[in-house]
Amino acid sequence: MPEITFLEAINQALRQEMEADETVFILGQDVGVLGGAFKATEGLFDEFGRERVIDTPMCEYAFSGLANGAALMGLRPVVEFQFADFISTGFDPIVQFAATHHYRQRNPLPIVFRAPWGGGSHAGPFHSQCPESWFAHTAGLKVVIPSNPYDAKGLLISAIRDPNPVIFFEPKYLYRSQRGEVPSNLYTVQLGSANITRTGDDLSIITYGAMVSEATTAAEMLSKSGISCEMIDLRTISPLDSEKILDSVKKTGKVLILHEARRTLGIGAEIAAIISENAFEYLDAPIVRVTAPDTPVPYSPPLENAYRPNSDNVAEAARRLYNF
Amino acid sequence: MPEITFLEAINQALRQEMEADETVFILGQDVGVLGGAFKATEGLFDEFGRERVIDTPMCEYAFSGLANGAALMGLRPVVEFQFADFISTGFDPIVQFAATHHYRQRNPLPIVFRAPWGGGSHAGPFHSQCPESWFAHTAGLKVVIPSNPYDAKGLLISAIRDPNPVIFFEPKYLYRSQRGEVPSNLYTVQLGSANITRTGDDLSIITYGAMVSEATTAAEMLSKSGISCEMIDLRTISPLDSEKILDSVKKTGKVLILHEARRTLGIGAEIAAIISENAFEYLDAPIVRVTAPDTPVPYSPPLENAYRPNSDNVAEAARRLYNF
Amino acid sequence: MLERDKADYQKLLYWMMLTRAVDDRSISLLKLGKIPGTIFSQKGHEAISVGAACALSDADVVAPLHRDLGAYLVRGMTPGRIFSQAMARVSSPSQGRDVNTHGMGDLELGIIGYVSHLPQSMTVALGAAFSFQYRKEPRVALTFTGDGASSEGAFSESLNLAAVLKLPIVFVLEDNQYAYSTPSKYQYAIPDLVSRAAAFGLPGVTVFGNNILDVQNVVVEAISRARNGEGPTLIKANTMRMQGHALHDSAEYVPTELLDKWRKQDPISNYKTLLYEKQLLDDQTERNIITQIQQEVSDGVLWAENSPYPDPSTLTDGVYA
Amino acid sequence: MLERDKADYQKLLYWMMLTRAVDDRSISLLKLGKIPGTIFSQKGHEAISVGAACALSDADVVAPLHRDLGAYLVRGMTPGRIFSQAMARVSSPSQGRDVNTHGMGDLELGIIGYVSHLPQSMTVALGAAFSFQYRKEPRVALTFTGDGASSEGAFSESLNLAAVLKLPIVFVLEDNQYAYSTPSKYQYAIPDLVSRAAAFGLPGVTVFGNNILDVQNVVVEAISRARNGEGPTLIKANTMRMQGHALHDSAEYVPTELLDKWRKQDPISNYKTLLYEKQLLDDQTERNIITQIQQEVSDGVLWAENSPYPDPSTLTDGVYA
Ligand SMILES: Cc1ncc(C[n+]2csc(CCOP(=O)(O)OP(=O)(O)O)c2C)c(N)n1
Ligand SMILES: Cc1ncc(C[n+]2csc(CCOP(=O)(O)OP(=O)(O)O)c2C)c(N)n1
Ligand SMILES: [Mg+2]
Ligand SMILES: [Mg+2]
Repeated sequence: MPEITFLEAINQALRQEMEADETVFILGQDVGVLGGAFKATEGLFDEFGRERVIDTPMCEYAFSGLANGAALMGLRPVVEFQFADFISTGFDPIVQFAATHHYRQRNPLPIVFRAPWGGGSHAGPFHSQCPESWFAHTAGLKVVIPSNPYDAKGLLISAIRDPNPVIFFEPKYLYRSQRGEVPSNLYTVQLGSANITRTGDDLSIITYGAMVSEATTAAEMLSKSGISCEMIDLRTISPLDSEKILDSVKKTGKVLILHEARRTLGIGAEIAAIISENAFEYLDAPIVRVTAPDTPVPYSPPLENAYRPNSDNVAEAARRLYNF
Repeated sequence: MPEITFLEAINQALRQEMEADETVFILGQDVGVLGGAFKATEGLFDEFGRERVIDTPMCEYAFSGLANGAALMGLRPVVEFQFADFISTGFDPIVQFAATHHYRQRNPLPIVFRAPWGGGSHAGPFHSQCPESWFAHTAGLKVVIPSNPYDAKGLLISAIRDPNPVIFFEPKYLYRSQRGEVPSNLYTVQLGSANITRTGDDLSIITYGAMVSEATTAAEMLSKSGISCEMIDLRTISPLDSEKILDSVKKTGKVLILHEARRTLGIGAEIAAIISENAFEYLDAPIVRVTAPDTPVPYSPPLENAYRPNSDNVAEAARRLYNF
Repeated sequence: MLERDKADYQKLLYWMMLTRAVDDRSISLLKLGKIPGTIFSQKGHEAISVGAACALSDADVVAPLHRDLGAYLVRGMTPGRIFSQAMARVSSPSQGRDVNTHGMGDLELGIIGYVSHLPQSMTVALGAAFSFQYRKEPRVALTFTGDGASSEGAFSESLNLAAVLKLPIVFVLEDNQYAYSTPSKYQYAIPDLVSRAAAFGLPGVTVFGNNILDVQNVVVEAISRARNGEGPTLIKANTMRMQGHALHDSAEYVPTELLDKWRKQDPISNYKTLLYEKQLLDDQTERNIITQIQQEVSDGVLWAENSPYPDPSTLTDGVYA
Repeated sequence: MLERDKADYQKLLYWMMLTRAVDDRSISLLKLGKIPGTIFSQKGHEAISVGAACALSDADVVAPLHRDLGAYLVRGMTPGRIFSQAMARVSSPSQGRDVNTHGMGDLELGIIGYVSHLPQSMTVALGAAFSFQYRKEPRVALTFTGDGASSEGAFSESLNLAAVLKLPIVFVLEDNQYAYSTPSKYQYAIPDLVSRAAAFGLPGVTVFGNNILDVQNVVVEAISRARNGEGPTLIKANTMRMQGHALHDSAEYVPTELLDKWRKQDPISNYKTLLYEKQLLDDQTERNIITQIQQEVSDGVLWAENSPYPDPSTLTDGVYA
C-alpha cells in the first residue's frame, strides 16, 4: 500500500468521492485556486472546476446556511472552514439549523463541515483551537476527529456519505508530519466506532486526534516498565462508542483520558461521567484526565508546550495511576 | 422583607445598580420602550432614558462586540439577548473576544450577557434552550444561573460588578411563578459559591436553576421515606464550586446530578468527572445524572414534559441510588 | 406582464381570505387554551405571502417566515395540518416538535421550514437556489425576511453571496415598520431599505405590499429573471403589522393614528372592492368562497383536534437520520 | 484642510520608512527561525496605516488590523515591543500569549488589540466610540477592515449600528484587491465597495491608499465630523497587497502584471520623490532618518532578543481579571 501523508489522505478522499458522486461539492474560503490554506483541496479546482469547488466570499454564516439548503435539496456539500477557530463565525447555521433539522422535519441533511484543528504549531489563540465540545454537546451532529491517514480517508468518506451533518476536524499538526499506508481505492471507516489500537490489562488510555501518537509513545515507554496499556482511539467524538469504552474499563479497572482540548467540559468529562455511571463497580482507581488547562491556547512555545499534553505527561500520570 | 417575583428581583438589581453606578447601561432588542420581551427592564427606559437603555437593531454580533469595546473603555454594559437561544448569533464576540481578552491583554472586561433561559413553557426548540455548556467550556467566562429571587438579585449585582464577562441565564419558567423575600437594598451574592440549601446524609443532589425547586420537592418526598438528601444549588456554573461539591460527596458517598440541559457534556459531566477524579474513594455508588435527553427541546407538551426532568424522576432515581 | 382571467383574480382573493380565516381561528383556539405556544399575527401581510407564493411554479421552492401563513396555504399545506402544528399534534409537519409556523416545512410541497434565528432562512434558500443552478434545473427559490432582520449580518451576507454566485433566488423583504417593538428609525438610518440591494449588486424593487396584484407582478418578474439565469432580486413590500408581534403582545408602542391610517389599506377588503368594481366578483361567488373557507377551516380544526399528541416514548426518535 | 509644515511632511515619511524597516526586519527574523509563528505582509499598506493613525489625536483610540503595523508604531508602540511579540517574549504586549499583530493592544497608547475573527474589530471599536458618546467626551475611535472582510455579516452590522447610534467612529477599508487568494470579483458583485456606506446611512469616501497625504486628509475630515457629533464615516483606501497574504504564501495566484503596475505606485518611494520635488526633503535629512531608523530597529531587535520567554509556570495566570 502506498504511504501518504494525512493531508494527502484527506485530499484523496475528497477527490475520489467527488469522482464517484456528482452531488458532492466543496465550498469555503480559498479552497479553489489556492487549494485551501493547508492545500487539502489542492488540484480539485483543476479537476472539477469552479462549479464544484467554490471559493466563497468571507461569510461563514451564509455559506454554512447555503450548505444546509443545498443538502436539503439532495446535494452533499463539504464545507471547509479555514481553521476550526472560525467555525464559531458560522455557528448558528450549524447548531440551530443543521443539528435540529432532522428531529423537527425528518429530511436527511448530509453535510460535512471540515476544518484544520488543534495546536502544536505555535499559531496562537485563534489558529489552534479544539472546539469539539461545543458540537458534541449539541444534539444532532456527529463529530469526527481522525488520528492517522488511513482513518482520515475512510472516515471522511463515511462522513460525506452519512445522511447527517458531520463536524470533521483534522489535526493540522499531523497534516505533513504523519505518513501512513492508505489504500488507493475508496473505502470507509465506520462512524461511531472507536478503535482499540493496543490491547492491555493494566489501564485504559482513551484519546483521539493528534494525542493518539503521544499516547502511543507513552504506552511504549510504559510497556518497558512492565505496565500494559490498552489504548482506545475514539475517532468519533459524537456519538461516543460507549460500549468499547466500558468494555475496556471493565477489563483494566483504571482509566486515563487524554485530550488536547481544554479540561472543563472537554470530551473527557463525558467519558468520565459515562464510566462512573456504568462501570463504577469495575473501577479500581480514580479516573484521570490529562488535558490542556482552562485557558486560551497561548502562542509562545514554552507556554504552548506546557499547555499541550505530551507523552511524558501521559506516562507520568499513567504510572501514578498504575501505582494507585 | 418584601416578597417579589424572580422577574422583579432582576428588574430591581438592574435599576439599583444603574442608580448606584452610572457606567452601567443596558442594551439589547426591545429593552427600552417595551421593557424587554419578558419585561425584565420595565420602567428603566423611563427612568434612565435612551442614553442608558438602548433598543438596538437586530444584530447580536455587533451589539455584543460593542459591549466588548465599551467595557474596555471602562463602562459596564449589561447586554440582553431576547432568549438564551439567540446567544448563538452573538457567539463570536463572546467566546473569541470577551473570553480571551484578559488572558491576552490584561484589561478587565466587565460585561453581563443576560438572557431568559430554559424550558417548561412549551415554547419550542428555539425559545427553550439551555446553552450554558458552550460557555462553561470556554475559558475566561463566568456562567451564573440563579434559582430564586433572592439569589437572582444578589448574583446579578455581583455579576455587574465583576471585572470579567459573565453569562447570566435566568430561568424564565420562574420569572412569574416564583416569589420570594428579597431585601430592597443593594446586596451581593458571591459568584463562584454554591449554596447548600439542605443538609443531609444519605445522598447529595447537585443542581441549579429551575431544577432546584424540582429537587426540593423530591427531597421533601424522600425525607418522608426516611431518605435524607443534601442539596447543592450551584448558582455559579463556571467556575464550579468544587470544594462544596467534594465536601458533600465525602459526607454522603452518593451523588445525583440534575439538570435541564441535555445530557452529553451537560454540566453534570464535568461534575461527575471532578468527583470521580477527586473523591473516588468516598463514592459508595455510581454517580447518577438526571437530565434532559440528547435532543432539541420539543414543543408538544407530552414531549416536553418527558424531556424536562421533574421531581418524580428525581425521587425515583434517588431511591434507586439510595438502595444501591 | 402577467395575464389573469377571472378565476385567477378570485383565487387570489380566496387564498387571502383563507389565510385570514385560518389566522382568526388560530387566535380563537389560542384564547380557548387549545394552543400551548403562541402564534404570530398575520394581519396586513396576506397580500405579500399569498401574492409571492402565487408567483411560483410547482417545482420552485419557498422558505416562508412567521408572517407568511398565506404561502404555506398556497403551496398546499392544509388548514388541518397548520392547526395541528399549533396544537402540537403528531400529525403536524413537525410531528409536534416545533412551534407555530417554525419548522412547518414539507419538501413535497416545496416548503422549507424555518428556525427562529432571523434571517437564517435566507441562507437556507441560497442553498436551494444553489442546488438548482448546480443541476441546471430551471427552478427558483423564494424566501422572506423582515425589516428588522435586515440589520442582521446574515441578511447582508445572503444578498452578497446570492449576487456573487448569481443564484436563482428572490428575497421578499416585508417592511411592516416594526421589529417587535422597535420602529424602523432605531433599526436603520436610511430612507429606504431597498437601497441595500444595489450595495450588494442585485436589483431592488419596491412594491406596495397591500396590493396583491402589484406584489404578484413584481415577484413574477423577479422569478423570471432568476429562471433566465439573471440572478437574484430583492423586493421590498411595504405594509404594516396590524396586531402585536405575537398574540401576547398588545403593541401599545404603536401609535393609534398609524394603525388607523393602515386599517383603510386592508389588503383583503381593498382587493375585494377592486374586484367588485371590475366585475370580477359578485355576491354569490363571494358567499361561495366564504362558505368553502368556513368548511375548510372547520374541517381543519376537527381534523387537528382528532389527531393525537405525540407519544412520549418517541421523544428521542429521529435525532439522527 | 490640514496644514503641514516641513517637519510634518518628514514625519510621515519617517513613520512609513520605519514601518517598512520593521516589516523587513521581521521577515529576516522569520527566515532566521527567530519567530515561531508567521507574520502578515505590510508592503503597500504603509500609507494607509500611517496616514490614518497620524490623523488621530492622543486621546483617540485605534483598533488596527493585521496590515496596520504603521498604526501601532505611530501610536507609540516601540519596535522592540513589536519584535518581542513576534518572538513570543514575555515583554510583548500580550506577554507572549498572542501571535504577531494579533492581541497587540495597549490601552495606554490608545490601541485595542484584535482577534482573528474578521472584522470583529469593527464591533469593538463601536464600543469604544459608544463610550465616548456616552461620557460626552470629544474622542473618536478608528478601525480598519479589508475588502474581504466586507462580506462578513459583522461588517454590515457594524456600519448599520454606527449609523443608527451616530457614533464617533471612522472605518478605514483597505481595499488591496485580494482576500488571501480570493480576488474581489469572487468576493462581491459591485463595482465599488464604498457604495456599502450609503446603504447603511453613512458617508463613504474613496481615497488612493498609496498617497499618504490624501489618506491623512480624508481621515482628518472624517474624524472632525465624528468629533462634531456628525457620526461615522467609511473610507475606502485603494491599494495592492505587494506580497503574499502572510509570509508563507507565495501568492502565485496574483498576476505579475498587476504587481508590476502597482510596484510603480509604491507609497514610500513616490512620497519621497514628491518631497524632493517640493524641496521638503534633502539628502542629509533622508540619511539621518535612515540612520535613526536603523538604530531603532537594531535596538528593538536587541531588546526583544534579550527579553525572556514567558515562564511556563505562568500558563494559567490571568484567565480571569
Ligand atoms: C437572531 C434573532 N434575534 C432575535 C429574534 C427574536 N425576534 C423574533 S421576531 C423579531 C422581530 C423581527 O422583526 P422583523 O424582521 O421586522 O419581522 P416582523 O416580525 O416585523 O415581521 C425578533 C427580534 C430572532 N428571532 N432572531
Ligand atoms: C471570520 C474569519 N474567517 C476567516 C479568516 C481567515 N483569514 C485571515 S485574513 C483573511 C483574508 C482577509 O482579507 P481582507 O479582509 O481583504 O484583508 P487583507 O488580508 O487582504 O488585508 C482570511 C480569510 C479570518 N481571519 N476570520
Ligand atoms: Mg418588521
Ligand atoms: Mg484584502
